[in-house]
Amino acid sequence: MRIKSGVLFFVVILSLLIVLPNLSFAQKEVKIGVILPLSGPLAPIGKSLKDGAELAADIVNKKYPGIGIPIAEWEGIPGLGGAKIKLVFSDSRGDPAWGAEQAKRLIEDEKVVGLLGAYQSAVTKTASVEAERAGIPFVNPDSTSPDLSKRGFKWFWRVTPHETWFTRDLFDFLDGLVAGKSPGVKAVPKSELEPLAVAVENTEWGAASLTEIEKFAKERGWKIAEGFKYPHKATDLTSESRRLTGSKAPTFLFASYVSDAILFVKAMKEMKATPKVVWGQNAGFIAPDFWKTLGGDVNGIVSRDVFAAVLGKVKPEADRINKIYKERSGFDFDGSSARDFIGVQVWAHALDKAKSTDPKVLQKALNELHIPGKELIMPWKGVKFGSPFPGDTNQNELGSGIIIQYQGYPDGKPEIVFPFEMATSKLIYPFPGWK
Amino acid sequence: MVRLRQLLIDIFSFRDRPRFERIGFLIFILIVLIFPWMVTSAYGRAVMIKFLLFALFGLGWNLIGGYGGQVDLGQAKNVGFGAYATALMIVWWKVPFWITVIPGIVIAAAESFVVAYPMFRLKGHYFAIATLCVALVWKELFIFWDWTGGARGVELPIRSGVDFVYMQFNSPIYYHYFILFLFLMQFFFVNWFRKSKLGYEVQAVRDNEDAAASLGINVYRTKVINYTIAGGLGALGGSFMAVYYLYIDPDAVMPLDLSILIAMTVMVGGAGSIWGPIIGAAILIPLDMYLGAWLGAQKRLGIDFMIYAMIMMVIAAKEPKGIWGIIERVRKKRTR
Amino acid sequence: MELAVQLIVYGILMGLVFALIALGLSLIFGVMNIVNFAHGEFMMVGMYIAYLLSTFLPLDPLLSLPFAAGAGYLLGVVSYRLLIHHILRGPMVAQLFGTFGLMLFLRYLAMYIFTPDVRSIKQGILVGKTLSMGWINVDASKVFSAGVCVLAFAAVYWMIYRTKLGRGLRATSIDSEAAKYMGIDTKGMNALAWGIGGATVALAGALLAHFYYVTPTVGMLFTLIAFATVALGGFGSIVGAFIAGILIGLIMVISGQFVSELKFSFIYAVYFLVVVFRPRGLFGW
Amino acid sequence: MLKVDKIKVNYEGIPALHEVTLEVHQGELVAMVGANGAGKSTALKAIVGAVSPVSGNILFNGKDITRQETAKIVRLGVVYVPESRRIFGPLTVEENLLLGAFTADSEEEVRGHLDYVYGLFPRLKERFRQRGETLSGGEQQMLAIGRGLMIRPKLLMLDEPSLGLMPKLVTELFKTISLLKEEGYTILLVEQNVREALEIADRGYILQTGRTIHTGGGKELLESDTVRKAFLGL
Amino acid sequence: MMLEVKNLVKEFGGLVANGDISFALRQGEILGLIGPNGAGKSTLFNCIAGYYKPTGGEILFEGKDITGWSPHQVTREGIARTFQGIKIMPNLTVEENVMIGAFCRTGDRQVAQKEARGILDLMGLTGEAEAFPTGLPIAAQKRIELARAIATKPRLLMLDEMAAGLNPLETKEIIQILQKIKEEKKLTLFLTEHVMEFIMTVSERVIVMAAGKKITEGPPVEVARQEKVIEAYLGERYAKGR
Repeated sequence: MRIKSGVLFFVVILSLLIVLPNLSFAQKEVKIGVILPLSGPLAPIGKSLKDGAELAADIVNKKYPGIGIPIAEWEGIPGLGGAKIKLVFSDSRGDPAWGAEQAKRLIEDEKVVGLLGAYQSAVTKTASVEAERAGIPFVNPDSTSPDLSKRGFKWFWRVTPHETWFTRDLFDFLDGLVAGKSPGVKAVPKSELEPLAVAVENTEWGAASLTEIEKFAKERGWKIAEGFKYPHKATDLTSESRRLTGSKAPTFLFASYVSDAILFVKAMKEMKATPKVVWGQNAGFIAPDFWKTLGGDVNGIVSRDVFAAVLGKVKPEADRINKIYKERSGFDFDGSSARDFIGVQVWAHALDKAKSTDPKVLQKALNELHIPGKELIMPWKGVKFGSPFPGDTNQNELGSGIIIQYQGYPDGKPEIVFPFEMATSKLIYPFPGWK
Repeated sequence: MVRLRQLLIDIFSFRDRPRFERIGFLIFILIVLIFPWMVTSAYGRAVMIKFLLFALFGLGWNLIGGYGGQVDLGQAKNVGFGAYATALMIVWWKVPFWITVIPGIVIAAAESFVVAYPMFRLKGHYFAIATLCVALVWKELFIFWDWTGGARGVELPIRSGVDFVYMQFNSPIYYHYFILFLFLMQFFFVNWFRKSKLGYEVQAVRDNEDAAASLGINVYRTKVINYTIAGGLGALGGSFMAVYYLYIDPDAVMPLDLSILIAMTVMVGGAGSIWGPIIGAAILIPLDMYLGAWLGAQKRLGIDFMIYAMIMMVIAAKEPKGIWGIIERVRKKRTR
Repeated sequence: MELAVQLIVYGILMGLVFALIALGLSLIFGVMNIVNFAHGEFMMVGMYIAYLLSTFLPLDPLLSLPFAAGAGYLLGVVSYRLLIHHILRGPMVAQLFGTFGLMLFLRYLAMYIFTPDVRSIKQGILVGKTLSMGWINVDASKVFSAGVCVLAFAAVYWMIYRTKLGRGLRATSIDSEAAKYMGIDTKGMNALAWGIGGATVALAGALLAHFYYVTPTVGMLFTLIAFATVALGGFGSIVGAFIAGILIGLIMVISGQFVSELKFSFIYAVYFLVVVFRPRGLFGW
Repeated sequence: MLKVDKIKVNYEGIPALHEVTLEVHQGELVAMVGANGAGKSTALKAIVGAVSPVSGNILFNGKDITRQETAKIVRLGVVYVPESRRIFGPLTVEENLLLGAFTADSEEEVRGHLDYVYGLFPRLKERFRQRGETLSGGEQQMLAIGRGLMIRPKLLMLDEPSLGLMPKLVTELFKTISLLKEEGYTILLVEQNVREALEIADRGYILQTGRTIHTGGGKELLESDTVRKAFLGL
Repeated sequence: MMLEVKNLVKEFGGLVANGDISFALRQGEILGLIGPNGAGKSTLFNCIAGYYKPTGGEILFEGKDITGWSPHQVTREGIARTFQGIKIMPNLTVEENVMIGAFCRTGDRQVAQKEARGILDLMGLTGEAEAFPTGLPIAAQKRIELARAIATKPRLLMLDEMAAGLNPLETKEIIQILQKIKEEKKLTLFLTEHVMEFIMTVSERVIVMAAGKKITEGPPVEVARQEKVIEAYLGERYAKGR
């Protein structure tokens, strides 16, 4: 008898597990599914992505007077009669298979109108396949692997510039230094910056970064002394750091997540390395944990980014948003949180334009979407999907990257040093070294 | 003819099992068959598919870990071989799915055979850690090599509609019956295996190596062959993963976590019983997926894993023989 | 030449820390034949203690070492009493999963309490100081840690081979039934082994926290390295753990210099080759 | 001094001892003999608490020690020298001896006992730094007994001490045992060397298939036919 | 000759367990091997069955040199054995235990099952076929071991301490079974024993070992009277005392 009741109990629980997620209460809201790495090694970044997206949804849904961008005035989506945006978060665990299953759940069970996410390019790949099959729009604000927009998907839009773009920015920056375009810095002889030494983590994203860097280096005539991949989540990076310093290259380029970025900086400090330029490919190099942990040791490091709090100096909207964000999370707005912010913003505009939640209509709206730069918090020319690089489809053409430099830490803020015309501060050159 | 008939009986018959097991199995098959029509939730269906996938993995691992009694913590490498064989052959040469399955199984079996020879010089924990190391080396190699796509993985071209050549479908219902078919194939293979000469030899070696040798069993060879077969079976599920997720990379198809989860489903369900992997997967997979979906994106992280871990520890401490152990005990008490 | 010396120095310094991490695992296995998957998580606890004490008290992280060791000891004993004791009789699979469950539990408990943020110790006498000796620049805290590792090994070695308690521990590991007839409380000895195991690895964690980051998921990597170290040296052998730790540190640093992507493969491959020829490791009993 | 009353022991559900009753008085040497598998070792293990009886009582000096922890029983002065010696092979002779005194509290006392054991077995003193496993069979047996004497036990239980020893050494061993008896030790001896054991014993018990089937004075048993029947089948 | 052992030596790191043992076993004979504990009987058994590699000497089975063969090869050649301590597969039923023995000669499960049932019948174990062996009394477990060994269709059967742990009644039963099987299957038996009653009634001839050496051989009654045998068994003084 006991087993029977046990079995019964089990069956009841199981059916509850299956049925319960379907019970949601009809309200006037539009559900957007957000897949992010909320646990696992990338959880720290996942948290700031989530904070950024939540802030954007809040700004759309409530009135925030005086920010200066349209969505702050909306109180819901006007095109849908003031419907509120509801973000349904789901943890990808950084696992592509898990990400795909969560995408399925969000699409079919949560009945989301569309998806947003998923940061790691590998997860974005599988999750967007589910969206493509189901015919549901997937807006990707935060993955930068060039492959993603080259698949010809019809239900996939990427807002952020991708790696090719950022790498072009990097070489524009280096060439600009040589040409003396950087405000306040004398023209640097190319021989002082050559050769380059590149260390990337051994992931989809790292591997793509290395390929792009090698491609552009060849195109622009920069020599590479060392270019290697290292196992991510390493127990120790001393020998890799030694390999960099041992190469005697004056320019170090990295593509690393937080934990490895910290280890590299610590190891280079330990070895008293004296590079002229230390450049990070976003990710770990802009995470709050990075500068919180390293304090003054980050000064002089440059990183590619899409947003910096100092943008407020040139873009007052950004400053106001940053204030609200800082109040909520305790940190400055950064490249990660800003990108998921803009992802939600793109969704809001698309929904407003479509005036419907029908996927086909949304698809059309997204394809035709044009948000001018002044309505964004980003220093971009706007959002418009097209094909900026050969092979791209539904890739934002009007985006752009910036390069920031940590200055005056632990009290300072990252300053923009590229594009040169947007620079908020003079570039500290050469890299000051570690004390 | 007689032999063929006998073989078919051996494959499909459960006459040697008690009646309640046969009835239980029938009910189980019935539920699985009608499941997609009863449950419309996509996540529910995805959970079901993942459950069948892990039950399939568990059946394969059960050969070495349950019937063979050797703790193998490297089954993920075989899953990876299967997944990569399928994915790469489809991408490179557009080979139909069903043809790619065979090289996947052959490669996994061949690799298992080669590493088994040195590995079975080891016993117990040394063996377990060696299997773990071998799997990790393969994973690093697959990331390292360019021809496998390295860390960028392999993306399969998406096909629209229902495609039985490349086994791609736009509805989970097809995938459900597809994995169910693979599962049943493996299930009946294991059903045959446990009653075959090799199956009995494997169990004899597990229970007592000296006694097994005294009955004319070549202990070393038996272990190697068993490990080889188990390796081959692991690849089948890998092939499915490739066409189901349509994107694979080494972190997704051959991580340590996968090896451990496979072994764990069998352990929780009850190692060495054909029902063990099914019961284990039926408990762990829905538990993990629903806990993850409900509690995974909360303000405070980790509750889902903590609950999961508690359950694992309680089972390990209180019922080392798994859920099947409880059922057996209750039954023995009743018959007594 | 310069390169060789640098690599050897870095390898040995790192290897000594690996050795200290592996020591507890080896000891626990030697006494009761059980592999602890949660070993790296014990280390993580040590790291968090060093971090918390140095950030919130604030205490110099050096002074947090005894607290970390003490907490590790307690954690080891409590784990033994509450969990390990109950899974000892079970088959090996059940043991593996019991400790695996413990690993998940500790890791996600830490994530629940501390969030997944990456942290590190910022202040301390040794933190961030570099020692220069000719060509070689070494983090002062790494040198200090290596020294503490050697001392800890010496202390454990002395405890095991020179004291009455250590004698009881060895007797339990050789023949636990006979040890019982000597009037030795073998359960107590098991708990002691877990205590020492926890204390040494938490100490290693507190040392590591000086130059490494702290995050809830930090353990698994070190657990795997510790497995390879212990199996390479021979389960249960203290000297084996010491030598194998240094060896693995060297392999890691040298392969990191040349084929960084495969450096873990090299460690596992070396382990695999060694055990194939010596199935009980270099110094196994 | 020791009183075992009708104990019954099961191994995994199968009875190993059905009903064993025996008594040992202060200063006595009691021999327990019987065929392999008769349950002699199990009886000793039950007394020392290594296996727990399902029924019956064990009293030591009037105190109930049934199902107590081994460590506690040893502290009371009941020492079991196990079958096939079970010395700690990788440890030195002296370490082995010191382990015998694990329950002793004062260092000085231990040193005294060590000297005493070395006095009894000078061979052990000669080899005190050698690893236990390198000793010969006879020396290992000395070591096992010496280890048992390290806490000056109130009751010494020897399990098949002559096992695997050459006949000459067996004779020597029995001399040692009678010497111990003269020193005033209370000894419970389990043996296969029936004659020699019964010859030096004050009293004897015969065990068959888990039961005490016969009891009496050592010499008396020796004369009886039962012994010869049980062992030679003649 | 069924089995010939010539000058067999087995050392364990300097300790001589078997020193220069020679004997022969005729077709259809029942040979007993007796001696006190530690005399080296089990070592000798293990050398013949392939569990130990002899340090020196030769073992011939039906004229074929099987020295140093692996245990499974020895079994396939036609020598089966039982173990001193019971070595049974606890997770398989009684019938399955015996089937594994039968699989030595066939790959067909049906055949193996039929054979196993036949042997179980012979052993009087039919009622326990579906049971798990660990729950059964020792006497039944011993019989399962015996049944399993017979299922491999040996010509020579080696029994290590068959009667250890059995009471006289059970011992008698097993003797009867042994004699019945021997006739039916035309077996040659080689047994070691501790319980003298058993070996003396069953054996046609006995070998006596002590301290790793063969002392004597001959018919049981004769051997039992020999002074050196009694000495080896009961000690020097017992022999003299008589």
